[in-house]
Amino acid sequence: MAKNIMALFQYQDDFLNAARKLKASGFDRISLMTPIPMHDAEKIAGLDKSPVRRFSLIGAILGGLSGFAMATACALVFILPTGGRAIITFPPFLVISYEMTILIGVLSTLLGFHIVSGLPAWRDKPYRMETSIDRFSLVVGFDPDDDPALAEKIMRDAGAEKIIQVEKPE
Amino acid sequence: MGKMRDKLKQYLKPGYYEKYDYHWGMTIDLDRCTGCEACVVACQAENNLPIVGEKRFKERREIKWLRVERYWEGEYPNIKLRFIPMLCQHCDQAPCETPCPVAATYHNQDGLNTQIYNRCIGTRTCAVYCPYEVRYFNWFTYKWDEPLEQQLNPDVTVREKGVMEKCTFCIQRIRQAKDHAKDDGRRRVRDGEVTPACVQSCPTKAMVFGDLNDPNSRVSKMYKNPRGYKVLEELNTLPKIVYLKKADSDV
Amino acid sequence: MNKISRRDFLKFIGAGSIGAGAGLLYGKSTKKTVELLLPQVIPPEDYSPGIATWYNTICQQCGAGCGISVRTREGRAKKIEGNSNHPVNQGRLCAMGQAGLNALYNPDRIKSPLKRTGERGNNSFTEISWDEALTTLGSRLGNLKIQKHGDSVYLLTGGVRGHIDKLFATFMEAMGSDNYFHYDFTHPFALYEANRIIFGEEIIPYYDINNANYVLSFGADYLGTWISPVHYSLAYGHLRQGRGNQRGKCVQIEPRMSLTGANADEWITCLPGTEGLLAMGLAHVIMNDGGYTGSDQNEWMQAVTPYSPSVVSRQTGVEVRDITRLAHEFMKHQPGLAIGGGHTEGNTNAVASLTAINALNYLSGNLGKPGGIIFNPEPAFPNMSIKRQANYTQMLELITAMTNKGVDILLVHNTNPVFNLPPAAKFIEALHGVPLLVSLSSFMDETTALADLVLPTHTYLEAWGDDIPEPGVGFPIASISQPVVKPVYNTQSIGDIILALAHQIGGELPVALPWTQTEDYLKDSWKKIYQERTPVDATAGFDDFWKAALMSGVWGENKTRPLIKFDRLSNNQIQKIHVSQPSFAGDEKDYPFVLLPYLTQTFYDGRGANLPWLQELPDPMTSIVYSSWVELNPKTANRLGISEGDVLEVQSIAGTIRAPAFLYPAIRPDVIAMPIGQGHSHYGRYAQNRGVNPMTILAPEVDDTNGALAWSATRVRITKTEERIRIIKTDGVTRTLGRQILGNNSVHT
Amino acid sequence: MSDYREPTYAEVNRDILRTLLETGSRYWIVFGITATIAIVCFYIPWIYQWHVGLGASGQSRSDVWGTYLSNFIFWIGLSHSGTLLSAVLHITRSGWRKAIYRSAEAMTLFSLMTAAFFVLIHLGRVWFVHWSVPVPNQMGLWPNFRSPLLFDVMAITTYLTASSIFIYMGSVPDYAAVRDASTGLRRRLYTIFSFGWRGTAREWHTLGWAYTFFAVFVIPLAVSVHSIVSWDFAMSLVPGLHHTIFAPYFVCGAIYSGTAGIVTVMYLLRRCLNLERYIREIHLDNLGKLLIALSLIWAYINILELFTGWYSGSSFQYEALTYKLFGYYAPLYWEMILFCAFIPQLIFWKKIRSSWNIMFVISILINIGMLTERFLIVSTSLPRKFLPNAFGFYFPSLVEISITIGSFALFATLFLIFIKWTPCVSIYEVKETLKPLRRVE
Amino acid sequence: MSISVRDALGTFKKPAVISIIGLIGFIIGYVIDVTVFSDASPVQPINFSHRMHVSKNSIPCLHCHVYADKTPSAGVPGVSKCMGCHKVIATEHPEIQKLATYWEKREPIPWIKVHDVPDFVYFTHKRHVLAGLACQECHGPVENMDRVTRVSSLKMPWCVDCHTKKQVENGRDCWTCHK
Repeated sequence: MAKNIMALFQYQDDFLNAARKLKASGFDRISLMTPIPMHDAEKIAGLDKSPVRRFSLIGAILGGLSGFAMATACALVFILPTGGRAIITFPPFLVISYEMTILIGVLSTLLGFHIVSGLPAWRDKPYRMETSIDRFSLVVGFDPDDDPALAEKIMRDAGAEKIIQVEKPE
Repeated sequence: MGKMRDKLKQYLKPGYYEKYDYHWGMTIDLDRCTGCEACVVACQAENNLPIVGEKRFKERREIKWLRVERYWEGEYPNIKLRFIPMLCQHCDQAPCETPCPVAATYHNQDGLNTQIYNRCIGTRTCAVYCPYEVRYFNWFTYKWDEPLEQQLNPDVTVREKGVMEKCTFCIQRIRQAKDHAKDDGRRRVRDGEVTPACVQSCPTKAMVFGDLNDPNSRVSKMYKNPRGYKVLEELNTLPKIVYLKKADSDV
Repeated sequence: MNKISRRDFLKFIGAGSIGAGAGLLYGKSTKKTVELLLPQVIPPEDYSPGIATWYNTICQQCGAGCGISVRTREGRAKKIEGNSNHPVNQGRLCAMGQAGLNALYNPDRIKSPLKRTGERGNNSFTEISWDEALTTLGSRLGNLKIQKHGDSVYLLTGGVRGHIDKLFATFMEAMGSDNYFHYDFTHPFALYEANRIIFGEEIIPYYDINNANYVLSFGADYLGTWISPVHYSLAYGHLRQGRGNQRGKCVQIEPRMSLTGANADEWITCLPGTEGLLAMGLAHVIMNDGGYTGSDQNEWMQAVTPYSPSVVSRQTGVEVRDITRLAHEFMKHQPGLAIGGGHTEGNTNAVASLTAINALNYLSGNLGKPGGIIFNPEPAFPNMSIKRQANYTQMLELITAMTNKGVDILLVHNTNPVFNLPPAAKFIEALHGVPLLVSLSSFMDETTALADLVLPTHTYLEAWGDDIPEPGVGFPIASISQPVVKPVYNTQSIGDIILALAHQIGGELPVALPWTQTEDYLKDSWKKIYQERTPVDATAGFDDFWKAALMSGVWGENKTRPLIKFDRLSNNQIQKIHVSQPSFAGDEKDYPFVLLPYLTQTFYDGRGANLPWLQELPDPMTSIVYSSWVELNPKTANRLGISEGDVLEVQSIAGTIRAPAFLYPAIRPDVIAMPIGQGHSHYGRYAQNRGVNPMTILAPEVDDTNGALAWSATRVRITKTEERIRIIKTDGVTRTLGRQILGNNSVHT
Repeated sequence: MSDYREPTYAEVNRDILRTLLETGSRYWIVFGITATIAIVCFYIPWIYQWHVGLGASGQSRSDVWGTYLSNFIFWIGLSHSGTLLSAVLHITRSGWRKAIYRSAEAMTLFSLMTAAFFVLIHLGRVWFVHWSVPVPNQMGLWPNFRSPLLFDVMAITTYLTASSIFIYMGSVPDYAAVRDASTGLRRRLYTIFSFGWRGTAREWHTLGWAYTFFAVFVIPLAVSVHSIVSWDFAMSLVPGLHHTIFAPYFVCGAIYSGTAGIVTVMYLLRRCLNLERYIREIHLDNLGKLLIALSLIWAYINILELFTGWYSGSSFQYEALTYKLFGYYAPLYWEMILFCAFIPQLIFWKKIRSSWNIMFVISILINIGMLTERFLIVSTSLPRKFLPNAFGFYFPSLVEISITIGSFALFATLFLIFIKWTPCVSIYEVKETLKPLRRVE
Repeated sequence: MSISVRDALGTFKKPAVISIIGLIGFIIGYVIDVTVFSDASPVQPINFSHRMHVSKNSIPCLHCHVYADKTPSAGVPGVSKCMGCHKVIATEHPEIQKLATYWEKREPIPWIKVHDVPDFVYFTHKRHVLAGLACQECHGPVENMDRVTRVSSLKMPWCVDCHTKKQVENGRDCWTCHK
């Protein structure tokens, strides 16, 4: 099994340059790790619109419907008329609906986050704790036909501070 | 399918009921009422209202499902004292029913505003929403001094702390009358067969109780009295107690 | 964790078992406690579980004599309602009557016979057995009887009527003593006397408010406390709205608004004690305006001459305009009634005043007419009890006898002279001269607390008895009181005690009273009535009759009194009609206010104070609970800088009491009023040490004519003290603030 | 300002993580005090009340709701600014939000928890509280969804869930930072908390999207929560409460008190945790401007309430208003007006706006005023409804006063725990605002 | 250093297992308490066998529970009723002798209630019996029981289900049963 290479950068532009070059050189399996969210890094990683939004939308719609359904069902299980209102009453049930839209929407967004991001990370992955402080790190995984040395060179040229061989699979 | 549609229609109908089985109502003739408060004790005796003690009265935590309110009018020497017995109005659009989160109070098919004590969790919202302030809360679990507990009516629950309670139009008496009617093979309770404790005791016969569905019942006739009015009618709670205002005094 | 170590294994086991234990305990805690199902050993025949049984009996909370139905379940009384067969209350019942259950199940009842151990008044008693109690008393009585000192035995009871009264009388007669009195503070002595003067009979007639068009009440609180409130309330309801469009008018004349005053169409104040003068003023107008044309017109004219409206107006404080108007209205709206009572009875001129008020009825020709005064026929069995009512002067004689060691044994039953007599009478001091004070009472009241021997009696719900309501309802009725529950405590009915004593004493007593049980005694007594009224001897029918009477709770005869013609009164009688100014104890300068103690609907004369329902019942006029108070006009209060809750010192020539002020908008500025009933030093946990008893500062003023206590004839002064308490009342704001709560009704002026 | 030097990334980590990883004795003393007060003043009276019944409070026949409910509104109100402000500013991409939003959200969360406690305290039979949520029970009955109280239940549950997710998700990268800075058990715990966060582009990207959606959800939610709380009152017929304006009034008041609460919390964090480099004048300035705007809106709504109450001519409304203005509790009313409408106008002065100490005092005064406002709602309107005869008076009992004091201690305790659990200033977002690390300038 | 959540969770494996075992134990304990130590079948002061009386000797229910069709409460027979037969029948039986002791002392037999509804419930036997319900529908096959066991939960949904199924008039109104 091929080893991954991990490189740490001190500067964000070096790091991005390295990533771009690697990408251009045909290394597809690269992970970019940054201490702060970075738009360029996301672009390099080829991320555009996140599928999380679908979770939110579906969750919200389902929530709204289920809220109304829940209120209706609860009212119909044991019919107890109150205050001269109808059994299925829209104004209050819409409030419940509204709240449930948000509740289920939030929960399904959370679910979407977990699914899309792949977190929680069940396996141990290549990682350097400097990443959470002020270092930008880059992990390159190799396909059998890739040349690890080339990748290493690109990174070193771009100004990598440190290059480490990591055993852990990405 | 049609049946489903009818059902849905009923669920969407304000007030839900097509027609109440009975529509219990009461009239209180303020021209007869003398404010003697016999009804107050009758209610206390019938419905196991606790003896709360002086301290609780000081804190305004007395429990009287039926109280007599008094209002002075005028100034000495041309002064009048008016009495008005205030009890649960069993409103058809009761503001107190809707806000109960556990539906411990609701409107039943006799048109009564119910209170199910053992369902109550004590949010007291109903008491805030009730414009007549006739809902009383059990701030404590009240004890009866031995052997006063022997006079407790076994047909009525003794309420524990944290529970709201109010006038039930003496549901135990209504239930018993219905039971008797069934025994006699009758479908309906006769007019006058049910008298809540307050109505029963009233020394001036100021109160009349009965079924408003029955156009010939005494209460239906009293309802049409031109002196009749409802307290806080403008709130549109549709109270079922009609007060007959005091008549003018010219002979 | 591939291998479980032994240590871990033990941990798991431990966790599991702790969990299981907790689960078990939780399960236990959620279970209900075991309920038992106890069968009757031998079920009675009429017993059905869960079904109420109703017993008809009579209410003895006050003297009205209402019939009641008591609902019992599984042998326990649950609710008291009016007996709809009973003509007095027709199924209705007042607050006090309904609170009878509190008396039956009162936690502070005397639970067994007691003997005094320490000093009198130290409240130290030991429980003794009934045998011992009856033997002790029986032998003391027996000794006196043998020594021919039977007349040194005194029996003082409350308002007992019917055959129990007769039983007492027979017993005392057999003892050789004629010292059998009733003492009831609320007894309308003056009214009886006034009736005797005008009608020649010492009775209270039937006031037919039912059919009246005009009720002119001089202080009589007929809806609250006067004579028979439930009956009059029923009549009032009928008068107001029971006759189609015809609605009677009620006018109330009194210095302090009573419940009746509140319900009257017109409330007029007059100076305290001048009601009779006002009545004479009205009579003057009636005579002068030709309202009366009887043959004794001239005598009347003479009698009313001194009471011209202008004079009366000055004396009473009522405007001339009002006097003439009232007189005209009274004349015009017939049938009408003039009733006197309440504070009118509590003045030094009470008898004269009530006579004058009665005269109005005479002058308007209301006697014997529907809507007027109807005379009751002879009662079903002779009623002697009225004659035995001891008024204040007679009580003073008794007290003198006690002080002079003329009383060897004083038996007290159902009356509380220590509480109800002004201390000026020195009843407590006189007790020192009484070697043996025996109390036959259900409760440890103030008098019982001073007793040497306490024989606890049944409450009326546990005992046999009978009653003839006084006043009657226009036809003779009698009702039976039967026990509705088994005795709650180790007590005995008063009848049984008397019968047992009779047997204990021996001699001619067992001959006079051969029965051992009150029930038998009653039955035999009723048998006589039955036989008298049955044309043929029908002893066999008696059982059915008795059963029927028990079932319905009342027995009556369809018999009315033939109309008595009052063509004219004798000159003598008319000349007697003369009302003088009332006199008050205390100088007006030092004591600027007249004190009006009044009976409350809840405590009556104080007897209701031990019933928690009544203590918790807001006073109808003020909504105050659990305390006593001093009512004064807001104007007066303003002048003196007093606000609600300020504790006032109320001082009369006889004493001082302290009570909080209550601003009562419907009271004359020159009087103050206090409710009677609180201020018990004994009488159970609900009554004890609560409020004050205004009786304690009453000066011993008596009625000029009959010597009854003039309890409204004391002047007082009030001083504000530093102390201030919050009056406990249920009312918030007692003005409508313009809100349409009462249905747009404007004040009638 | 002039001597301000921007911290480096590493300094940010060090400064902020220090507040979490290093605990001085002062912290423990303060924590001990607040925790003790919370137990003695909050939980013990509550247990006592549980035992004897709600009679332990000063509530009575005429005023069946008391300080429990007014405190509930207060705490819900206080919760309003945190999450809402954070979300709004996130959506509008306001940079200055980043240093303060974490503590603001924490305030939301903990005041919401405190508020939820008041719901429980307020109940007569709290042991049956589960009947008001839609879970099966042995009666086969379900809650009544027509009740405004159930809206409350739903709203608070949703709000609590959404806010905790919002704050948690925002903290995940910071948990990773804590993880990386610690060892042993704490490291393992924070590994779990951070879900094994590495900061890959995918993770940042997903978080960014999800976070934006949370923000989008939270804004209408927060508005609805206080509207719903206001409906508890406005749906009743009680004169003085039965107003349509109540929902905006409550929302505005809530944001107002919440913003003031943020100022208070910021001041304390800055002072006690030496975060002067991160919580700066710009935050104070911006929050000050917000406070002015809110105080004006709040005052406007109050004037409207007076106007409609007076002009409607209804006896009930007029009475209620008169009592509020001139009744027993009138001093409290005027105190509220002074603290919430007049004193905040001082903030117009730049000098005052930039003084931390004065702003701290003003923010506390505003919240005292807002607490008063909530108290007045229950103490002046509820005891005086329609029937004058049933008019009463409300004064809180010792138990209620104690629980009110205890609730502040409870909030403080929770906040102190939070400080040691989550970085109270967002590390990565502060870094975002700094100059990026570039070789090429 | 691992950043894997699984590894981190591993540390907390043992406490988690212990608490899960504890929870399972709790559930088992509770279930045991509810089933084994159930209050549905209490030991009565006298070992009265319904099977003996009803099945063997064909005594109808209403013979002893005389009030069942007349009053809300079915009632247990008075001691006198038992003695009515057992003065002569099976007098030597030890359980009957227990009965005789109660009779001699004129004491009620402290039967333990098996079918007990809470105090806030209004239940009337009369209406149910008169509606033609067999006793067994609620009480189960009592005629085959040596010791009476509660077979129905007597909880509210149980009542309501039956009311719904039988379309009882106002059968779902709270105030039909709650007082």
